[in-house]
Amino acid sequence: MSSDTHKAHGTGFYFGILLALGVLTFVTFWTARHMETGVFHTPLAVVIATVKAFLVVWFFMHLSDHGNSNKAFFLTSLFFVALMIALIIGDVATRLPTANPNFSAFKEMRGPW
Amino acid sequence: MSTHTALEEGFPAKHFLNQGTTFKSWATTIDHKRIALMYLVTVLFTFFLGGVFALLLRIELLTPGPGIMDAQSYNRVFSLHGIIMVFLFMIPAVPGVFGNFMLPLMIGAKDVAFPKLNLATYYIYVLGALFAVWGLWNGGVDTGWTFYAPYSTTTATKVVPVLLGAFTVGMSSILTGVNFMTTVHTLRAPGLTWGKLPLFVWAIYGTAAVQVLATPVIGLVTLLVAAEAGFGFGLFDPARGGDPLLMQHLFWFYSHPAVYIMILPAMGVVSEVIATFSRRQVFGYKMLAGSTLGIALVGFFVWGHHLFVSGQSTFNAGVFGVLTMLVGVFTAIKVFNWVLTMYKGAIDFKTPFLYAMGFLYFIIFGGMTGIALAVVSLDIHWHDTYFVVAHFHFVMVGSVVMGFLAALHYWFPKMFGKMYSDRWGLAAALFVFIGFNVTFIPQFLLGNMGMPRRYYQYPEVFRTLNVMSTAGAGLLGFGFAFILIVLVVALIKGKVAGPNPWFSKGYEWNTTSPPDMHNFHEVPVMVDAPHAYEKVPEGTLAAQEAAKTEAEGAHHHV
Amino acid sequence: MSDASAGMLDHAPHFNSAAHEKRAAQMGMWLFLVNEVLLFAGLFTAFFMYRFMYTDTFRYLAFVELDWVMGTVNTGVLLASSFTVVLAVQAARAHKSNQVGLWLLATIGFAGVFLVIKYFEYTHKIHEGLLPGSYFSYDLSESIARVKGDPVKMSHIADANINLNNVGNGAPMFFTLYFFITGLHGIHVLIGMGLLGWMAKRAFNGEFARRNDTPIELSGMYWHLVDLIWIYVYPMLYLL
Amino acid sequence: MNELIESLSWMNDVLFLPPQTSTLAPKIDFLHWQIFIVTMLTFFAITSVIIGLYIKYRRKEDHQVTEVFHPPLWLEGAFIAVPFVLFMAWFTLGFHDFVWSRTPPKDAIDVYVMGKKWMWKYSYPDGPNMIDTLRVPVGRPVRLLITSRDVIHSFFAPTMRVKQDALPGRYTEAWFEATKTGTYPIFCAEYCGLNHSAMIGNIVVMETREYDAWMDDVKRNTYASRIDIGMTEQQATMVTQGAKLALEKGCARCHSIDEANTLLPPTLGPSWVGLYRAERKLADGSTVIADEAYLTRSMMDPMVQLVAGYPPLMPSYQGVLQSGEAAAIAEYIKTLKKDSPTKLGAR
Ligand code: HEA
Ligand code: HEA
Ligand code: HEC
Ligand code: CUA
Ligand SMILES: [Cu+2]
Repeated sequence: MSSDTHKAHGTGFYFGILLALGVLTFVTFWTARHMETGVFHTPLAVVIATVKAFLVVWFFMHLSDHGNSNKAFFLTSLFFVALMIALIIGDVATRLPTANPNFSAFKEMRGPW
Repeated sequence: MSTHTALEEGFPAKHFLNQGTTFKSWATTIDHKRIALMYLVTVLFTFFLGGVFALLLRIELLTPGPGIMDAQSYNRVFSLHGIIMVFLFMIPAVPGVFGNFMLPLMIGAKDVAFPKLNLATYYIYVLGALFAVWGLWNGGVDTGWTFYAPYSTTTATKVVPVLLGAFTVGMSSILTGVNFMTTVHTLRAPGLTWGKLPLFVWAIYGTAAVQVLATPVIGLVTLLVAAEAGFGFGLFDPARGGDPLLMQHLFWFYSHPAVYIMILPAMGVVSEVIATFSRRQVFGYKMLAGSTLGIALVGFFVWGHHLFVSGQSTFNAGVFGVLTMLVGVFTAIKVFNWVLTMYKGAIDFKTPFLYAMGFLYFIIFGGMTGIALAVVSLDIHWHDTYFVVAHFHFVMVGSVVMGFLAALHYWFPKMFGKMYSDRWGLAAALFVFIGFNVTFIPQFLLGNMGMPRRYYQYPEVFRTLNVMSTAGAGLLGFGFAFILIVLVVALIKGKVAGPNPWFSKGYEWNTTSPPDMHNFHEVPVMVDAPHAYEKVPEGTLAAQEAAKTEAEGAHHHV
Repeated sequence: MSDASAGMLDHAPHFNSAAHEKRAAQMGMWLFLVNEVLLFAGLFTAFFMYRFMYTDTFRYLAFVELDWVMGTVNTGVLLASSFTVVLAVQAARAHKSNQVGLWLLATIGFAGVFLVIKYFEYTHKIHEGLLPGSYFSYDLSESIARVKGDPVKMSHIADANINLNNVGNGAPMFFTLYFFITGLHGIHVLIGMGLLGWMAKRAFNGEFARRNDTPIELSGMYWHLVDLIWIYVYPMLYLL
Repeated sequence: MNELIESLSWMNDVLFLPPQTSTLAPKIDFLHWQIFIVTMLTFFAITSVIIGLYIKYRRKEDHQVTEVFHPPLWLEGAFIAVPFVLFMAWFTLGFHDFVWSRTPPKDAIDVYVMGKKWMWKYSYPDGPNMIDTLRVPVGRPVRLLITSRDVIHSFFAPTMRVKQDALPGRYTEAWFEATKTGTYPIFCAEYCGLNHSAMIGNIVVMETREYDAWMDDVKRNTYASRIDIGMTEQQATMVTQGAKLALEKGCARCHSIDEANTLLPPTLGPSWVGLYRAERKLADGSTVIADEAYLTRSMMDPMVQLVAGYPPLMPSYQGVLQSGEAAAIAEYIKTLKKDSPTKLGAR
């Protein structure tokens, strides 16, 4: 992993990535604002952002040649972000309606149990 | 071991302690061993401070009514006790002291990966501690160590400086984690594969991973609560549409994994100590190493068990209930493997071993009560009673402090080159053990009776058990002071320990005691697994492999 | 390797080689960035949770009260700055110290543009009273009335399925989170600018002409993270 | 099963558990005993193994070489499987009881519980308000709707084995059915500041007949004459308070309490008469039963469930109505039954 084993990427290549990022920014804007995507509205934006993030991390930050451990670290961090969001929103979504005046998936006073 | 360094017998003339004795040579040192000793002095001080607060608590609780202080002071005292013990003592204790000292020695490195960062980390910790202590001096906080909103955002006490102190200490903890993980990844000596890593190193590694992943979240929580207390943004304030439970979720997202930041290194210590004093490789190395990572990982999935009756949804309580059980399984694996390490061993009952046994006792007892608490319906009765207090003192004071003391007694000869009196060491340990049980077993019963925690006054029925508990705390405090005396005496006029007083085959014993400034005189090559006391049968695969690694190691050596 | 030679090595004595040291430095930086990601995760969680509770309000405010033009331009600016940093790293690998400095200056320039735009966004919000928590003093019903009078906007709102009737509760919360997230991100931008400025100074001193591209690479990684966070913040706040 | 529980009840003394006074208590205690016994057995087993090993394998010489021993796979498997099975079984039993403890029977008496620095207040929907002392009949389930006025508190009745946090701005639920008459303690179990440890109350469990008599008595006596522990807002029942609040907060501008809905000028919102437990048709075509949750939500977030045929006019009262006030209005609405002679608000 010494510095001479870097794949020589060149300015042109980086510029290509920049273009791709620009295009994806436009795509995310367009799909979020001017397209009927229904339930995919939010997931789509997250996916596009993740693709962009991948481009930045992989090529700009050179994760591609920074070794497997670093790749694992970064993936782990994303996993924990997802975990935190999922379990906390999971709580809000399943509380009794009175315990959560503004929102609950359950319309009756008695919960699912 | 094949690394036959020219170990000077007895006490070396030159070692890390006497190379530079000025204040400056200590304050600006980047030597991991010296930094470790600086941590040691600091955490002993914070432990003492927290302990004094604990004794004040116990004295106040001697009588049902008001005693030596008023309610406001009591509330501050238990908050400070918790905050100091958790953030300033327990979290930096084992990693800061023994992680720093032993990690490079155990992996055959000259230092940690980022020595300057290591020193900076120490100073950041001290800065955070000073921040907190300053807040403490100027009125303290009365929120408990959990800082639950909206109480913490509306109280008139000095939450902001203390929170910023916690934030700063957290930064130090993160950087320690970054440093140690990188060290383990990049600085292992030739031949030291992951499969041979000493279990203490595995434990420090798992801890470091948790530190890096969890601590930023408490950093954020402290910032948010401080901002909320200062400006009233309403993030956790129901009157402004906020959700107080969000704060609890985020808090425990850190603070549950944090309890594994405390216990994992202690578990690592115990693995080393039991192996050394039984003269065996641990029973089920892979299981122990794997369960370390398992605890580190699954420890992140269980935080909701602190919120069973807090208004969290029933569904979530179920999810967190199941996941919590998994942590118990991983810990059980560890306990069984430790116990069976003694099987066919050659046990020598020295002070560190007694502490390791104490650790086992406390983790079994404390852990089982943890499992009982995680049984959702039982937590209805126990939540926020003295049962919980007793549970976490069993695992924190019992297990972790026992682990800390085991480490201190096990590595004391390595760190200082002197040996303490084993007889007095055992006697002091006995005091701690008995004192501890007398202090905290009555608290389990108080919890069963229904005495809530953080109670300044209590109904008469709880009196007898409280008196017992206070008496035990006196004994416990005496025990700790006793240990201090035994060790200080050893420092001054202890016998010369020699490089390997326990005849251990742990890697860290391959150098002089105290070690040289650069740890080793030659780069060690790790051929055998640590603690390989068993005879290797001739011609087996293991023997061939050993020969192979030795050859490779010789190449590797620049 | 004996101690006497340590002083002459191009790496710290506890490493075997410069490449070894660099590998450690990279790993340290990645781990640090992992920590940064989790720092923001807490805020993202808070955002998604409240957005889940006050969906229509949050979406309305994103549509109407946040300026997507500024948000998008800023996205572009940050992407461009990421690009210039990459070129700085490339130059550092080629040991062209001066070029490194120039690219870093360009990056700092972009960062400056980002902050200026942010400044305009902030002053506008502050002026309108679109502020966090108790400081929120904006008349939402008036805003809704204005939107209702604007057929183009109304059609957008209808397309997006935002129920105007539900707009109201949670508006201060939106701005609490808006300011927290962009503020924390902004602090990271400032820290990054300081870091890059320092590196630029070292670059113009010719420090990277001989060896050692590690500092540039690490600062670059930090800067990319700032961009990375924004990649998520942008759709979260401005689009969804 | 019940005999088994009975026969083990001496365990309660061993464990210092308080008397069991609710239907939940035996369930929790039974599991508690089981877990206690199993853990103690495990504990003694492990301890004996340790002591046995210690006695058998003492060190004989400093550099003693020990025998090689590879742990068999089945043993490691058992280390995982046995605790796993045990823990999952406990979890299942515990969660089963937990869900039961979270599911109040439909016929439960409702009592509103409000924590406030540093006292407990109870409101019976159609009856008195109490401070610190909660009176309940024996043998009838009581549902507690718990909230807080300021910071988080926790309602804890050890003998009932009931505990539930009280959160400001929202309601949590708990329920219990008392099985023994007598007076039992209530604590506040979540730290809430200076007098947290003095936030203590009592549950008085009464014979049903006694309870009814008491309830009648307090209802008959004019509320105004009761000097209700010096708290002005306490002097009325929730219902009268609700009626008052409905006027004060301007609900009456849009809602009539007249069945025919003939307020002048024409009312903007639906009448409240007969609303409680009625099936409401919503604007989005769905229907919903107008329970407490619905009523509260209608005040806090009126646009989420619009009643069919009405304009989306009603403002949100989030932050305007304290949660206790919202509950009072809800209770008031609940009394407005069709053909009901007592229309309290119509004074
Ligand atoms: C070092 C610290 C530490 C450790 C290691 C643990 C370990 C565990 N803890 Fe503990 N805990 C705390 C520190 C710790 N805890 C603190 C500080 C609090 C209170 C915070 C506050 O509110 O202030 C707390 C509170 C707490 C609660 C919340 C109680 C409440 O407030 O209502 C719960 C509930 O589930 C819990 C569970 C557990 C479990 C399941 C484990 C498990 O990891 C234990 C696993 C271990 C074992 C199970 C033992 C070994 C296994 C065997 C020997 C096999 C045989 C076992 C059986 C047959 C049972 N803990
Ligand atoms: C690591 C953590 C830790 C440690 C070690 C301790 C140690 C002790 N704790 Fe503490 N405790 C907590 C963490 C800890 N505690 C936390 C987190 C809380 C919750 C706070 C909250 O509610 O917010 C708590 C709460 C708590 C309470 C409950 C207060 C309440 O709810 O009202 C009580 C009551 O008895 C108590 C008692 C004790 C006692 C008697 C000790 C004793 O073990 C202390 C004995 C120590 C000494 C007396 C010091 C003597 C030391 C020396 C003389 C030097 C020794 C030198 C060497 C060892 C070399 N603690
Ligand atoms: C500006 C007029 C207005 C005021 C003031 C007002 N409401 Fe309403 N309310 C309405 C309208 C219109 C509806 C029907 C549409 C809907 O469901 O939101 C309604 C519906 C309701 C409902 C649901 C009734 C049903 O038939 O399902 C409840 C309960 C309610 N309001 C309670 C209150 C309370 C309590 C207050 C005062 C604190 C109040 N309202 C003040 C206009 C008003
Ligand atoms: Cu109320 Cu504690
Ligand atoms: Cu926990």
